[in-house]
Amino acid sequence: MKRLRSWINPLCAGALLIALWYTVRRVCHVEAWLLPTPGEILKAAWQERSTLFAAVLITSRGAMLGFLMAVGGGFLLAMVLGFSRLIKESFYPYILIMQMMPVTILAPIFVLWLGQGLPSIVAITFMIGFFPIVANTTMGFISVDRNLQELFLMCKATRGQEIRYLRIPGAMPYFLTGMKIAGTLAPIGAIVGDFLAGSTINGQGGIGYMTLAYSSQLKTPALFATGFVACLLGFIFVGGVNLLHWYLLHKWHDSLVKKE
Amino acid sequence: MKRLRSWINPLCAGALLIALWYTVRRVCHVEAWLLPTPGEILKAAWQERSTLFAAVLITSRGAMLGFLMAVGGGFLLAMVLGFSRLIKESFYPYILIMQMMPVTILAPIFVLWLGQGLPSIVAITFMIGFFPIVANTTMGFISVDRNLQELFLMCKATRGQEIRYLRIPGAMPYFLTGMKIAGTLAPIGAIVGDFLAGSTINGQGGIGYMTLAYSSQLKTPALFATGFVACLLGFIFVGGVNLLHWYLLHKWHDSLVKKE
Amino acid sequence: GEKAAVPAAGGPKPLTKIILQTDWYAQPEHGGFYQALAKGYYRDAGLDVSIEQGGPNTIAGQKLLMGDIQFCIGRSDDVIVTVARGLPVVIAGALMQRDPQAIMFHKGSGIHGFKDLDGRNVMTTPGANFIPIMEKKYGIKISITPLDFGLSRFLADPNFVQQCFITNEPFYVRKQGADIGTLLLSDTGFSPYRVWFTSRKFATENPEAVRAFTAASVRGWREYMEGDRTAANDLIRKDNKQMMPEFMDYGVSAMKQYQLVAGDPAKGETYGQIRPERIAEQIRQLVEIGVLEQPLKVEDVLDGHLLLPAPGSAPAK
Amino acid sequence: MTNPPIVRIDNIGKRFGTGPLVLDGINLAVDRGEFISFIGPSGCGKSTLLRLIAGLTDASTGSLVVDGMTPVNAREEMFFVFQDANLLPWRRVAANVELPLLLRGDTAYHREARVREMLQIVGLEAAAGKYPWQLSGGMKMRVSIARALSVAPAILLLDEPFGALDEMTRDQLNEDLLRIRQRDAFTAFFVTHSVTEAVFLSTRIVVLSANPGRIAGVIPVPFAYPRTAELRETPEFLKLLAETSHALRAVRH
Amino acid sequence: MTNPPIVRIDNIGKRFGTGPLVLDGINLAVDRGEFISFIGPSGCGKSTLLRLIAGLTDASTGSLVVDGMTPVNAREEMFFVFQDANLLPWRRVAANVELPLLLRGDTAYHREARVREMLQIVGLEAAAGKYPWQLSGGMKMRVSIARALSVAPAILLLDEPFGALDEMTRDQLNEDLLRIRQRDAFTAFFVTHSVTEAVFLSTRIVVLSANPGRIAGVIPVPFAYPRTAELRETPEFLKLLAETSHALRAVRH
Ligand SMILES: Nc1ncnc2c1ncn2[C@@H]1O[C@H](COP(=O)(O)OP(=O)(O)OP(=O)(O)O)[C@@H](O)[C@H]1O
Ligand SMILES: Nc1ncnc2c1ncn2[C@@H]1O[C@H](COP(=O)(O)OP(=O)(O)OP(=O)(O)O)[C@@H](O)[C@H]1O
Ligand SMILES: [Mg+2]
Ligand SMILES: [Mg+2]
Repeated sequence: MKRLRSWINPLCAGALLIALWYTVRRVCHVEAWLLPTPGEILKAAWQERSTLFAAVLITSRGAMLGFLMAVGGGFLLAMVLGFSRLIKESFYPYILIMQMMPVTILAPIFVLWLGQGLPSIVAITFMIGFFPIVANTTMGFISVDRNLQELFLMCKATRGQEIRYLRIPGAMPYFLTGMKIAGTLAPIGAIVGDFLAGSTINGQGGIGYMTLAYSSQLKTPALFATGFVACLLGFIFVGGVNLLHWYLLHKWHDSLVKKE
Repeated sequence: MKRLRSWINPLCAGALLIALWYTVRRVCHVEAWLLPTPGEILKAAWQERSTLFAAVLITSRGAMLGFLMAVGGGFLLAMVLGFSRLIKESFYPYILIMQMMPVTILAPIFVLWLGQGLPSIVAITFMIGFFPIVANTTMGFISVDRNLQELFLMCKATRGQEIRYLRIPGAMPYFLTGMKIAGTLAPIGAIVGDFLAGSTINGQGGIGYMTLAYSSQLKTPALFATGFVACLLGFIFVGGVNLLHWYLLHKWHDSLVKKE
Repeated sequence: GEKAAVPAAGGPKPLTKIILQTDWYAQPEHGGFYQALAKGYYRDAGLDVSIEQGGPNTIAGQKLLMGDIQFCIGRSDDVIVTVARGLPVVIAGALMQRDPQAIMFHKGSGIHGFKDLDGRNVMTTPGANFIPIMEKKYGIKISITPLDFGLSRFLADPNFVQQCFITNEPFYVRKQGADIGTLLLSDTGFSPYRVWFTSRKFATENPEAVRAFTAASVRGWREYMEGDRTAANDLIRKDNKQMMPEFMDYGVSAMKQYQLVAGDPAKGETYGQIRPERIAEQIRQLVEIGVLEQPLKVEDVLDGHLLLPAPGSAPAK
Repeated sequence: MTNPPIVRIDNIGKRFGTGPLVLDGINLAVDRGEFISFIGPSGCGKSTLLRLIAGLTDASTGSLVVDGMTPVNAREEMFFVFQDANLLPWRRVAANVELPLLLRGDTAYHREARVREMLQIVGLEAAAGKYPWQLSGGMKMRVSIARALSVAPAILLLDEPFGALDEMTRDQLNEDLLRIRQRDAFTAFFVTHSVTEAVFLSTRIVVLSANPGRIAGVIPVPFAYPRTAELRETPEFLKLLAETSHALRAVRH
Repeated sequence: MTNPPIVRIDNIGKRFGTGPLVLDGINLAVDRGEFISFIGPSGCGKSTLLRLIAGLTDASTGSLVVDGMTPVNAREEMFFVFQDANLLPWRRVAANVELPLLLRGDTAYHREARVREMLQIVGLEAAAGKYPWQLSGGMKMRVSIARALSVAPAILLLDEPFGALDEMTRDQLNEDLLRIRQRDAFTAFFVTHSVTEAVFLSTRIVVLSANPGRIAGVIPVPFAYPRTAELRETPEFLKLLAETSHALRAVRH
């Protein structure tokens, strides 16, 4: 029953949004090559299914690798920053610069050093996704309950133990939120990477390539289909993170515990 | 003394990085057209100062407005989602879709509806920046201490009061972290907006436009200068958020309170 | 550049390994190369050529200098700027006598010539050299929207003006029923070649290979434009599944109609030809608009030894 | 005709999820103005019982009526002093005490006067401007008590409010509480581990046994109000104290 | 030749930031194996004093030597039962008790046995698998006590460990504590609000006055160890109880 409701609500909302969509098309006289209807998009998706499927396979590899690297790298970086005030004070501004430097400027360097294709795409995805993780995890690390810190002082815990047994578990809610943000950014990152450093393999490009191709051919329904396929990819990431969130926190964290 | 140290460390680190930079140039035989030295970049920045300054003015307007809208809109949205489980369950997937839909696909629609230039750039910046705020603030809202929730139940607090006096202050650490992420994304958003919906008014484009122009003219040092100018813009945002963080939390939150 | 290490003893001559990076995804505008590849003209000339596709952000010049690739494609004015910025590259041959870039507009928008662009917004590549030259020549001022390679905004807005490849975008917008006009950018009086170029280093070390590549490419191009294109088109389709036969036919006919590849025989233009005078003129124009701080010598971008022997003559074997 | 009881607990049973029974077969009818103390071993379900009355958790079996309503609907009349101080970390002491008044819409003028009065009762005027993290454990609890008293509820639920306080402060607050009760005539449910306190304050003492929590006995306290410090020294008081202690000890198995 | 005191507090003064003096002129020398209780009004600085001994906060003036070292360096020998239970919310009860053993590198085998033993002492074997949020207030404190006992420190700092417990459990744990002390011979600093407890446990009782916290008196407790429940009924005990109570009440102004 409960499970059912959690499906019905989004479906109803979806129906509502689709109705709105058709209305906009009608009332505002928007044309199909600007905003296709869901029906047209579905049709295009079906027609282009093999191309889209192949494109998703290509892009998802880049997105997945980039995402994992962003998660791992961001987490490690946050840990290093949490470990040492000195390092944090010294290097945080430059990490920010790296995050804020438009990726278009760095892309050529990536391409030259890593070559066209997957490695560069992964690097670009990483660049786009790692900062939310760093920012959130760092905040989680420094938000740890002072009283628990004192407990660890009394235990003569080493810095490493403190991080492992106190700061990491305590920062989990923040870290997972950062992961969720990185998850939504990963497909975008891979698409941007496709734009800036992609290459077609056996005539087949990734999602970024397909958006470019479809938009330059005015295949707008197919373009939107590509967009939704990118969203599906993103949902897989976010869904995975949500599962992880549930798995790690449902036993103890206020965001999930059902206190009677 | 303390204040001095907080300047010296990043400066030392900066010196280190710059030394590394020159070394990379030397040792790896990287050429100026790929990775100009800081000196070359500074020279280019000085030569192009008037153009860059005008570009920054244009872009900062878009970035600032988009950032403010992302902060406001994201916060409101998180509040609505926190307010009603029904709304959250129903619409969260679609918010995710909006976040994950490649902005290149939506940009033409924005341009058509909002017109070329500032409004569309603001919309794109908003699109890029609002989700980190939504995700973080929502997590903050649902992470509120259960015991405090019970206190508010006993106070017969209305839903609005609970949000105002409990959830909003309690979610502040999360919200501010989201703001920090949005702050780093705002200049990027405005630059992407410049790419997709910008135009040169009075012959002067924004930072995004300048990166395109410089890169098509192979003015790599100027290109990097543009990137650093974008970073400077980002620093203003992040600095502002940090100030706000300090102002709001230093009296009570574990991340800032100096417990003796 | 690295050479294939095939033992020479008695066997066939070792093939020189060459990678050509194009400027976009495979399309008819690269047809001649594919033709030469498909028909084995490169192999006959002792070259082991492979074609890498470009895209919206190809950084071919840099890759050339890193030795990752040996040839790439671009406009001659961009090559001049590249050389001026200190990247030692050199033009080897022309793939098009006239550049296919054009301005595309709706018929009803009141545009008949370049003068009518005054005060309008044009979607084009920021920093493109033709902009100041055109502005100067016609005494106009345009504002610029960065090119996003999409077409929906053009279709949505009857006053929209966009840069295009004359062989390319008009096909799609016409298919949607738009009534459009085009202005070839080369008609502004600034008429760059579309060329293939290589790094100075590679050219100095392998002049034979460069000449052989040029000759085989020209042969491919001649055949692609005048003969049976199927072999090349099949290869193109293999590299880029988006290429429909109908579209490729359109591209070829446009190239023919506007005499892009071989140029105007009346003026003595032909496949692959590079005239130093035209390069000198382009340098002069670039200096005039301030893109170049000081004039280059034609020899900085051209190497007479590498070019085809004489205008109009048959390609060297 | 007697008045109906303000709280009627009928055969309440409570388990958390699929866990063991925490409370079992609790029956209790409490009249308006009574002062009921709960005593019993740690973990026997005292806090849970208070939370049931406050409607913060639902009974697994049985029924519970507060002033003719469900507990949730009757919340307006109740206030809770939680076992933890439960202060908002971002509000200063005075602002924490003020909170329930603010939430129910009192005027700023009234709030300020009330807060000052309450802080004075718990002896924290000087700490009004401090944040919770700057307080000692006992001070936090006193803020929580001040907060509850400030709303003058009809039913006051107190979960070991004085556990963290020294004897003097505790006795003082006991007397203050009775004085306020004299004026406001609230009904109190009071969890404590101090038998002395229970005897001094209550009209009835409910002794709970553990695993599952059951009512082991109800001890009526016959002393008339107002009760003063001297009562503590009387032999009747000491006798009842010993009796209650005995009953509590008997509960342990 | 006498042994040097294990803790020597010399004219310690403490203020937080620019606030008023919290502790003033504290002098105390404690011998190895002593059991020192601190009693005093709420907010007088008892917790602060314990935190000073543990090196969790620095004295503003004066000096403090623990076993010949600075407090921070002597931490290895100390453990703290905080006034709040201070449990890690993501660790089950057993894992919380295990934590200090884990951190100091004990083997899994030893840890498990030790945890079981300690949980049995505090009567929480059945709750070993629960998370902190599933515990009652008293149970949480008992977990915290079990955690401290598990490391068998040379110096045990206890900040109102039994405040949230019922009399029976409290008496039981008092006796357990003395039994363990008999075996491990730790030195204890013990904050309590229960005078009975202080008298029953201590070798000396330090009475603190408030604002600023000063030592108002030190009461030696002459009863020999082992002390048993019967001691509580003896007239000598009751006399010292009354005396201490009096001293405490005198402190209030
Ligand atoms: N971190 C702090 N910052 C500022 N003031 C503090 C801090 N910690 C404690 N205080 C102040 O120091 C005084 C003593 O606090 P302490 O916790 O030592 O009292 P206590 O004797 O343990 O009281 P209780 O019995 O209520 O626990 C109090 O007035 C308190 O407000
Ligand atoms: N949210 C919960 N989920 C599961 N079990 C719970 C929960 N809250 C309490 N319990 C269990 O219910 C029992 C009674 O808890 P309760 O807090 O009512 O005890 P208590 O009488 O108040 O004890 P104390 O005097 O120690 O505060 C305990 O065994 C506890 O473990
Ligand atoms: Mg309780
Ligand atoms: Mg204390």
